[in-house]
Amino acid sequence: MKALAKTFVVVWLALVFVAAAIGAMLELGPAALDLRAPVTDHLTDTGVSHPVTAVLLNYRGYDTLLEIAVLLLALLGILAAGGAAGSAAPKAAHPMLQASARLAAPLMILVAVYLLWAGAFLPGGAFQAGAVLAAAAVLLHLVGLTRGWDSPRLRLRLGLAGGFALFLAVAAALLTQGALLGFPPAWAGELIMLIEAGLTVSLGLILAGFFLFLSRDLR
Amino acid sequence: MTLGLAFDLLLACALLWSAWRTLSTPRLDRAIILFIAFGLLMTIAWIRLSAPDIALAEAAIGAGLTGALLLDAYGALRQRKRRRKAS
Amino acid sequence: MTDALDWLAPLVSLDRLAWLDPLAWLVVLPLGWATLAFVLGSGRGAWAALAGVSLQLWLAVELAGTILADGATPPVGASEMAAHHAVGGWGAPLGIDLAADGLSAAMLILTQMVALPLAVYARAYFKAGDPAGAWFWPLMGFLIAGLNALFVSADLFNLYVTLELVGLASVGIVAAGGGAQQLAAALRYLFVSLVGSGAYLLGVALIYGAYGTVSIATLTPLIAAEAPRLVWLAAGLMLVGLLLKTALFPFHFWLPPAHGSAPAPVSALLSALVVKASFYLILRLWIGPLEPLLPAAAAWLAALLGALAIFWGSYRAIRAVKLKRLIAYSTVAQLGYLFLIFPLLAQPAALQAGVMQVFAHGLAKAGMFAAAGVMIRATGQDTVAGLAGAVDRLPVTLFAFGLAGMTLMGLPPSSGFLAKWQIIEAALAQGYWIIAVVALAGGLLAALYVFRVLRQAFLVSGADVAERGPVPAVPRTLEWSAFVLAAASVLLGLRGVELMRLLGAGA
Amino acid sequence: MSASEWLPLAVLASSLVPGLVIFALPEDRVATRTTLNLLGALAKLVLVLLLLAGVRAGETYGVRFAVLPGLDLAFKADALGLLFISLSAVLWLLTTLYAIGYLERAPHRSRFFGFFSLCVTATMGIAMAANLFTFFVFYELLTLSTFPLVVHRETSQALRAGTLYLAYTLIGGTVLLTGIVWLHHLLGHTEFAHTGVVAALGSEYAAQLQIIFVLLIVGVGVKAAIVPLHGWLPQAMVAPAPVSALLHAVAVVKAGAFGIVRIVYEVYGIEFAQSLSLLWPLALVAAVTILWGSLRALFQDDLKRRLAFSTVSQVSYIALGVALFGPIGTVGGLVHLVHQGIMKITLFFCAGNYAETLGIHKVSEMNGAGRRMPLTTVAFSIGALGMMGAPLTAGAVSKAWLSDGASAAGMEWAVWVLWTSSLLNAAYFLPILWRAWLRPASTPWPDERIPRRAWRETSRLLLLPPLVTAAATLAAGIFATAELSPLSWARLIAEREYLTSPAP
Amino acid sequence: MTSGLLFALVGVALFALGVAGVVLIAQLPRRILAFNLMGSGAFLVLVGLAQRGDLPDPVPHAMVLTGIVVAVAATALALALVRRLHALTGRLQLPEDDGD
Repeated sequence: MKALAKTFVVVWLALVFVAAAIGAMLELGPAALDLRAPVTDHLTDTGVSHPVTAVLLNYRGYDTLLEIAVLLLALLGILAAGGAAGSAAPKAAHPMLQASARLAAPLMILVAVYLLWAGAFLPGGAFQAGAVLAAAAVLLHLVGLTRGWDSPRLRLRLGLAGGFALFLAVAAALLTQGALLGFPPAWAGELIMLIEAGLTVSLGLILAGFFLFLSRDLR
Repeated sequence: MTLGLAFDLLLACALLWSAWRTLSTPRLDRAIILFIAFGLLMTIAWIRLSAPDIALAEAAIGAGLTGALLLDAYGALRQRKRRRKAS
Repeated sequence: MTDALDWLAPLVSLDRLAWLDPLAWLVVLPLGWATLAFVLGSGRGAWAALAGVSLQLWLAVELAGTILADGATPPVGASEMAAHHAVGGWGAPLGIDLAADGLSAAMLILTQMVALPLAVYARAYFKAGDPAGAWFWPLMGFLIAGLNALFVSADLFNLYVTLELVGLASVGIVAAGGGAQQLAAALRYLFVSLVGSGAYLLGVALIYGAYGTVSIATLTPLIAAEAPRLVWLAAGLMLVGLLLKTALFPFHFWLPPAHGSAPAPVSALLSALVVKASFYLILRLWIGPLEPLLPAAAAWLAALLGALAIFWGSYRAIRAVKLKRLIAYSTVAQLGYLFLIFPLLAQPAALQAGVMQVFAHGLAKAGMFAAAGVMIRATGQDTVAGLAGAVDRLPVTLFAFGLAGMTLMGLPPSSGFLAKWQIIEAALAQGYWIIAVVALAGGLLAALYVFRVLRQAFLVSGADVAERGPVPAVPRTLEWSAFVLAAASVLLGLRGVELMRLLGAGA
Repeated sequence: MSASEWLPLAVLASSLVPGLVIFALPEDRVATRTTLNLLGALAKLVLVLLLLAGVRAGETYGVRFAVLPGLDLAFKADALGLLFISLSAVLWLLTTLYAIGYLERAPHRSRFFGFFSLCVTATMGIAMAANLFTFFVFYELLTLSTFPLVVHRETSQALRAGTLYLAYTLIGGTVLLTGIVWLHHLLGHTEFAHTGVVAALGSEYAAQLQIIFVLLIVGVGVKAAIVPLHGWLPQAMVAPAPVSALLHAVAVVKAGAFGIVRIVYEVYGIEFAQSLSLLWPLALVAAVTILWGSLRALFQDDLKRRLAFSTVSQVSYIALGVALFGPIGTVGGLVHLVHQGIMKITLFFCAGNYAETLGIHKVSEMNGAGRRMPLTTVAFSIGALGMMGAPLTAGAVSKAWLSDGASAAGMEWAVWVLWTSSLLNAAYFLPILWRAWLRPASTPWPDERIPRRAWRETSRLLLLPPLVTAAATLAAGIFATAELSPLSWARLIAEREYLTSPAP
Repeated sequence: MTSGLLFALVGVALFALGVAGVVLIAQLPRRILAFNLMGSGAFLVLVGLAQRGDLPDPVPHAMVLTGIVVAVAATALALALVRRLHALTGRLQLPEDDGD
């Protein structure tokens, strides 16, 4: 009875909210400000030619910095939540599958590199590239070619945190020159590429870690 | 009404339907599959909104990675349940 | 008293070092040591944390000095902020701005001030190999970074990211090494946190749709000039989302399990700082960009919920069986006070009262949870009843608990008393005596649960003590860091002038 | 910082610092603790003497710190404050000596003496507060620092008493705070000033001021144990004897009474209070308390309980004196603040001696105690006779001034109240004296712990303090007109601070 | 009506659906799904409402990219916690909090 009443109230509130929001959206006039023009105007100073990448890594690069911290943090949370130590022994898949995974993995890495490079002027970038890298790692794990991860060793920790550390280091170095993440136009392209390269590796590892650190609770 | 908008309307309905089914379907594995489908529909929506970056990210991360995570978790849960029953 | 801050002068002169902009470093520094602690590995990084937090404390004080030294400090709530940093050098609305006024500086000081003794405490608390402490230092680092970033951000979307940073760090730190109960609490907390920040994000999305910017400084005049209906909805979403995260009654349900089941240093961090962060944001929006939208009824609703929180939280604390649950429910009640100020915000005294209460509760609750951690470790029991006779074995800790309790009860000469005094006087000045009555009643209710614990600690039943055998040794550091926090909450009650000046009073 | 600023602070520090150090001392450092205690008490006495000399010579002492903009922690040492301070400083020294003897071998002495010192510090703060805000700060500190003393024995009975004590005082504190903040809101400050500060507000505030007066008096009335707010006091006698002595004679009850004096004279001003017709209700309440306390004392068999009800009655003499509109009543009330202190502390010291030496807790067990413990019983008798108002004792002086004051104010009924109370006092004290001196000891003592050694009926430290205070009771009565007697000082206060016409 | 506005409207509905799901559904993995729906709704509103005029705006695009990454981080953490809880209790629901 109580559950029913709760359902009723929640659904009713949701409907009222949707109706109100839709009504209010339909009568909304044009926005007071438009950032499209300034984004394009300063694009040459950002070091990249793709506007979204410019916003992501230059104009609002600070958001991205904190966002990587969130990602790293989620991984930390997973590690901290713990579980039995020791990783599951890999379950070897069919040799055919293993062979095709062996083939696919380098290809995927290639795709990742392309996505990273393309991000400067086309859709794509570190996140997408990192996701592909992670997919490669997970694939190898699924067919039994790599073990699940246990407590991360120093090298792995460096890999996981390296991209973020590099990003932060660049940000701090630029802060001593005037502004946090204040890329000098002459160096912006190179610096952003450096950051993105670091991020790609770390993001790949972090995203893969979301799977591989969890495999330990399978036993 | 242009053809594009008609497609958008259709897409909108599909989005809402798949979202609704994700939450209302009784089986968890179906729900996860429906959620992945929802993610793919979102990818199309992002393309329709001229946001190829987001579309890529949605496909790779929103639908792909999240979906894989969910399936992985589902598999693990089922495996443990089975083992628990066996023992 | 104008020269009372002269000791800050040498610090202020460092402002000439342009690269040392405390605003940005207060975020970069904790991110840095958090990462370092992670790379160093499981259970390590305490020294990095201690060094980092000490530096941050210095930076925060320096920032406050800069703001105070700036003769024409705009009052808190004005769209012009005393200290700026344009990230990326772009400036709002294209880029993200960091900005701080007296309110932000006060919150920053509180955060580092609470974090430093708690870091000392946690170093002694987590023994080597304790799974709960394995990743404590990087998690704490990210948590502090998130809090600092939140306090200096002047961009609504960036604030969303900081909210998530704080939220996920808190959940991770609650779940750390935990059993089923702790995990359940962490999950409950996670969902609340996600729904809260989700509602906030939708509000931001609507605002961006309506105005095309998320910079607070740019938005404030735009909203004052014209606010379509959608913006009202956005304001509602953002505030409700943040209230959820602040655990205002009736959204408090998640707080007692989360704060009550985590390890003591974690509970202390969460109760003292994390809930305050979303409160700060509510206040910042309330007296800032959303001010023209909010009717008096909204303020009274907030105050009503605050009053209910005081009564309900105190009632549950009085009845709680477990010690940490009692303290967690006390947090629910103490948060209620913060919302009593909203109908009074027409006068600056109300804001001052609110910030004083934030300080009072922050310091006292951190001290109290820290003290509770010592008691639980020493007695091996987590119930209030298990404390019988604790006064003979843990006098320092019990004294700390008593001092913190004094602040929570609002007894002089504590900062809690000053907060209560200010709330009552602001209420009387505006003729809202009902708020004064609630604040006074809340103090008495707090006395009930605080003395419930103290009374139990004084109770000796000789047989019991003999049965329990020898007392496990508790590191002195634990006892004394709890004491330092509690004592700070009392000492602030002897000198609140600087804090008030920072908020623009009596300048 | 000039002498006029640091002297009041030094008076506070002379008990605060030893207190804090003692907390940190291990239990077995008896010598260090005793030295610290006595050094602190002696230092305080010297400082108080300096202050007394200064104030007599017309110096003013004061210091203030801003706590919030517009809110100061302010101290002043004026004649009225010094009356209370001197009493407390002298009795603190004696009580410390007594407590050292009383608690020999008892556990938790560091804690006890730590809070004991804090308690005295709070009392000093109350005496020197220069505004209601400061007064309140120390008033609540007093509550907190006495709680651990009341529950010191850690028995469930002690905890019950402690809880009751807290319930009364914290609620009282809340009421008091309400009044103070309200007043602060109206006035913008809460400073104490001779002849009052609220008269400046004008007549349209009369109703509010009357309500505030009630709030303030109820707030301090809890500690002063005014009927019906006295319920905690008889329960609190479960505390160790030195604590009871301190509670009844120096700290808690007296702080309440002192608060009434400050509020009536220095916040409202006696004339303004009279014009708001606030004094006669106060007098009435005081009269009821005097009679009710005495009546209840009659029927208590427990010795300390009987003394506690006697305190309820006696402390309201002070309130009555204040409420008697006129200089003579003022002098009577003020002098009784001191006289009641020395007399009542004598009685509690003696009660402690009976309990500690022979295990006597009840009046009915006192048969023949006078022969076993003659010196103690002599001291007790002097204290009791003083309470009755017998000639040559301090009590006689107070009562004479009070009843003269009542007649002068045209309140003849108050004279009757005083006489009735004296009769009741006699009715509950004389049977004790009769039993102790004249009845033979029929049975062995309930629990004889300290054997007799030659002339010493009990341990030296237990015997000395009551003898000194008993002597003081006589001295204050016999040499009432001497230059440095409490009476002269009370007249100085009345003369210098309140009255436009010189005191008679 | 433009596609931007249309998808913004859909976004609001998805958000409401998601929130209702998180509040009403007890099974934890499904709650996580609901949270993701909620997030997607908010992202659609952010992008859609900003391009009511059908011109793409890169600023909300970048914001949504950030948001998606944050959402996947939260999802991963939530799933890890759910898996741990299941390993310890064998349940996929939060135990009733006894309030003490």
